Amino acid sequence: MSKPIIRVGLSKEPVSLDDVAARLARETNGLGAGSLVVFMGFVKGVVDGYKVNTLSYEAYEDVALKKMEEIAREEAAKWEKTYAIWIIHRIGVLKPGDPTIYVFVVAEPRHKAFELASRILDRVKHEVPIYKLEAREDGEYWILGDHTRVRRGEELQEAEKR
Amino acid sequence: MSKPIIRVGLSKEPVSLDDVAARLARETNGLGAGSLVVFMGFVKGVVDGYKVNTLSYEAYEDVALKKMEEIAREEAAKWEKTYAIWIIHRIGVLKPGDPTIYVFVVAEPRHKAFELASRILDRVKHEVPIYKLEAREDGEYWILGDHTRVRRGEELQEAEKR
Amino acid sequence: MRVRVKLVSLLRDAVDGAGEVVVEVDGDKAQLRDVLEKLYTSYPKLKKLIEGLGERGLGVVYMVNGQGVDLDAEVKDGDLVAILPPASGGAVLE
Amino acid sequence: MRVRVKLVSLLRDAVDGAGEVVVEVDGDKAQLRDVLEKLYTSYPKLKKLIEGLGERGLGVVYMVNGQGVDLDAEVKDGDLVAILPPASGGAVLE
Repeated sequence: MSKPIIRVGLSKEPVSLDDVAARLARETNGLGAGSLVVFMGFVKGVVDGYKVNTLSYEAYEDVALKKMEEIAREEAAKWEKTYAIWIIHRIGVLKPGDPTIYVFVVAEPRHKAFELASRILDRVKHEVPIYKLEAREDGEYWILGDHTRVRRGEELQEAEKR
Repeated sequence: MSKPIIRVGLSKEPVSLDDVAARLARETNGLGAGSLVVFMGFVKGVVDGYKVNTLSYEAYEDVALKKMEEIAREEAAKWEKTYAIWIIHRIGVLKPGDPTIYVFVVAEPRHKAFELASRILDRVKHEVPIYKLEAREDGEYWILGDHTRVRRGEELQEAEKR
Repeated sequence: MRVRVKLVSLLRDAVDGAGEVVVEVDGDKAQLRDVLEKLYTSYPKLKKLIEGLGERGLGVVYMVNGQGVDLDAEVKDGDLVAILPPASGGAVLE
Repeated sequence: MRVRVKLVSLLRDAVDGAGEVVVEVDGDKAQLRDVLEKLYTSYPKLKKLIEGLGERGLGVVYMVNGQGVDLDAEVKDGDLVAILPPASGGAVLE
């Protein structure tokens, strides 16, 4: 089988799902592929009952890209009938409803495409050095790790008291 | 929680993923949603080693639409944080790479969105009266049930001999 | 009474490509099996095809006015009968 | 020798918003822990912040030129050190 189409990126602009889907369908159907799974994350307008104004993403860019590519290659290697994996993460200041991350997987059979997309997303969220600052109506929060929101400035004030 | 956005359709034309994704993100982010899973099937260019020329879809339309809506409503009811389910199936004569079916699910958390999309797709494929005729370089095949390809005309010739 | 019968996929080929066939049966109502037997007198190939599919585990489903029914179902003038092979599901596990 | 130290997220706030800080250490090379101690003399808040995060299970990761390392790692003139809190993963199970 030919090598899967792998692409990773950090993007300040949104990505056209139509363009990517058309391209992947065009380039993989001749190999016997017919299943594309796309995950698109978008900024929640409400978190913990508070209105969100913006969500700002920053990446440690070189390492983030290297890690995203590593994840894509490792996951592609786990299943032979993987035809394409694209991972694009947004950076910059985003508003509610704006796309934050895109994962595209073409694989057969379709259940494998779902499984791969889901696992890739988990890995990207946990392994790639990308950081969020959530600006809500009740203040700004750094988001760290799986669950933790640290109110901006609070941790620093506590550190100063130590 | 407000009612999920449910829409089903049979379409002769392709659907814009960008339009649907933007609309769903816009209409659900304020409810706390941030995860969209899209499945897009497309026509395989090669099956069993043979080049595919066209794949023709016909539906028993009224029943197909009713069944698709039933599947969407039943699956939405299984998980409270389901914000949107759209199922659009193509009909007509399609070429390799052309989209055949779209499933859009907005649900939280993201694993539920994957799970729902995957299950909805399985149900649509098995429960909705939609039929395929595959025209390949080696002949035309009716596709029935999970695996069976019946060469066009062959079954009829056999029936005549009975 | 007159009943329309909808046919799809390879069943349509067995009625010379007609997506819908009209069947006339005596009386105001009939059982579905009687409607089908009348249909099969015009299209004997269709009966054999449906039997052949059943033997291959590809049994058809019958509907009257969009509701799944069995062969005992009552059919009236103007009803729409459908004979549906298994949907083209594609393989769940390939 | 001069070493750049990259800081992100809330650690950047602890160095007054600078995404990169230059640290000068005597000699041609040093252990990462010595570079950090030097950094902390300029930004004592940063040290306390990192300790506080560690106590909350949010331990940082150190990198030199994009490779994960521990505090014994050798650092040379011109190297890029990074101190990274846990990525903003969002909950796997919410």
